[in-house]
Amino acid sequence: MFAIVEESLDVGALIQAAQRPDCGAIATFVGTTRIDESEGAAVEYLEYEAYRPMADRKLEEIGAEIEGRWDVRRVSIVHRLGRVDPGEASVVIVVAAARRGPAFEASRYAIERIKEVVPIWKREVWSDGYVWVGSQVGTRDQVSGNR
Amino acid sequence: MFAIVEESLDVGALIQAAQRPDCGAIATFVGTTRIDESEGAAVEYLEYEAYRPMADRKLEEIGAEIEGRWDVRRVSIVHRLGRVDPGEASVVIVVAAARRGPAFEASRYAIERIKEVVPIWKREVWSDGYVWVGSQVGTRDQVSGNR
Amino acid sequence: MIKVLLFGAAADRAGTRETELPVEDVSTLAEVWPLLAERHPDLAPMRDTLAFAVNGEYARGNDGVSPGDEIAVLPPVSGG
Amino acid sequence: MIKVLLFGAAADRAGTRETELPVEDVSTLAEVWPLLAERHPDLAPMRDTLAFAVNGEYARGNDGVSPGDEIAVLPPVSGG
Repeated sequence: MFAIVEESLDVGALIQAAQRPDCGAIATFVGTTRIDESEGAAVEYLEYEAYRPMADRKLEEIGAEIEGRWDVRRVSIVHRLGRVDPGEASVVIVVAAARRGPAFEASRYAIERIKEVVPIWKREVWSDGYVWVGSQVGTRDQVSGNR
Repeated sequence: MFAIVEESLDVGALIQAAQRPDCGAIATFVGTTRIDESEGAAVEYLEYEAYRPMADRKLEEIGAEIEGRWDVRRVSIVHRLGRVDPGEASVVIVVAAARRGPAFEASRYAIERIKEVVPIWKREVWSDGYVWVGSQVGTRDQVSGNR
Repeated sequence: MIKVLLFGAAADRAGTRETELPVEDVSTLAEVWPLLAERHPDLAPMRDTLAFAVNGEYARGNDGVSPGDEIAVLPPVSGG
Repeated sequence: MIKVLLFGAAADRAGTRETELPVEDVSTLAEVWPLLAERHPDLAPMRDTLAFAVNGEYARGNDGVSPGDEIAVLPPVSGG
């Protein structure tokens, strides 16, 4: 299951849906908003946007890549858009496999590929401005695009 | 949190408890009962037993090893005992860290160490007998201890 | 016309999320950039960091562009 | 007396999960095995696969054993 959603992610339900009698292992990755701090300011929340439907299709392509490379039985990737508060999940990856090796490797691969090819962008909203992660464009004084 | 319990495991709650504003990544491993098949028979369920409190202490030691080796903020390992039916979880490992690399590595390490040092044993109950995994002792014809 | 969508930092710098280009001015993706940078000078410094998509798939400068195509201006992705 | 606990396949082969040994017969862990194997001959073929714990910690043959100790006979662990 591959989805991009606006609402909060139900990690437990996604894992439960991957519990299958032909699998012995489920590896999961959850990306969450972390409060970063620098120069006396702190991240208040993250805000994600996507180029859809390209982003949806790229998630499915990652799933197909994984199924071509590892013996896995179920791959789910769900990414959230919009505002994601500290501690909340922005992405959940669930891989179920007969054995643990492929499950671990595939879940790691999925997050690395998401960060390489899926057209989703995050903006860190700090107490003193915002910055587009990866582009260093924004309204914070520290941002290179503002210098 | 390190625990050995008799009841079914609530994976979602364990992950939720690991969502923290100082962490950006949660890597999780869930071990589940897989229906294996051979010689016309199939695994019906697994049954786990432990040497307690040594097993509890070994889980805590694994947690301490992980905290000594990686920058992680929270490690939870919960192992279930007794009968675990197909698709159900026997073990849940949750590692939250600021960054994903340590979370992935530590969760993998945890399950490998559990399988090395924690005094827990599982019996596969097949349609035609049982076998103690690792010892190959049991009542199935295929078991070496019976030949 | 050719529709151009802008995302993330690119939308931010351009001050818009969508614009249109007259089709007679462009036949390859490479010809899009000078027109965009002229209209939105604040985009110019981002050039080396940007990727592009044509109709929802990553594309390169010599890929063709036709009437009705949708071009997307993609800053470095940062999902996850 | 010294308490001996057996687990998993070892309990299965021995036909018991717990037994006791007279303390005067053992002063090191190595001396436990012959007594156990004599009482429970079906355990004997497992010898090379077994580990032992004394009072809840893995122990080796030359580790001492004293009255009141708890010895555990541990087949290859298979948790997870």
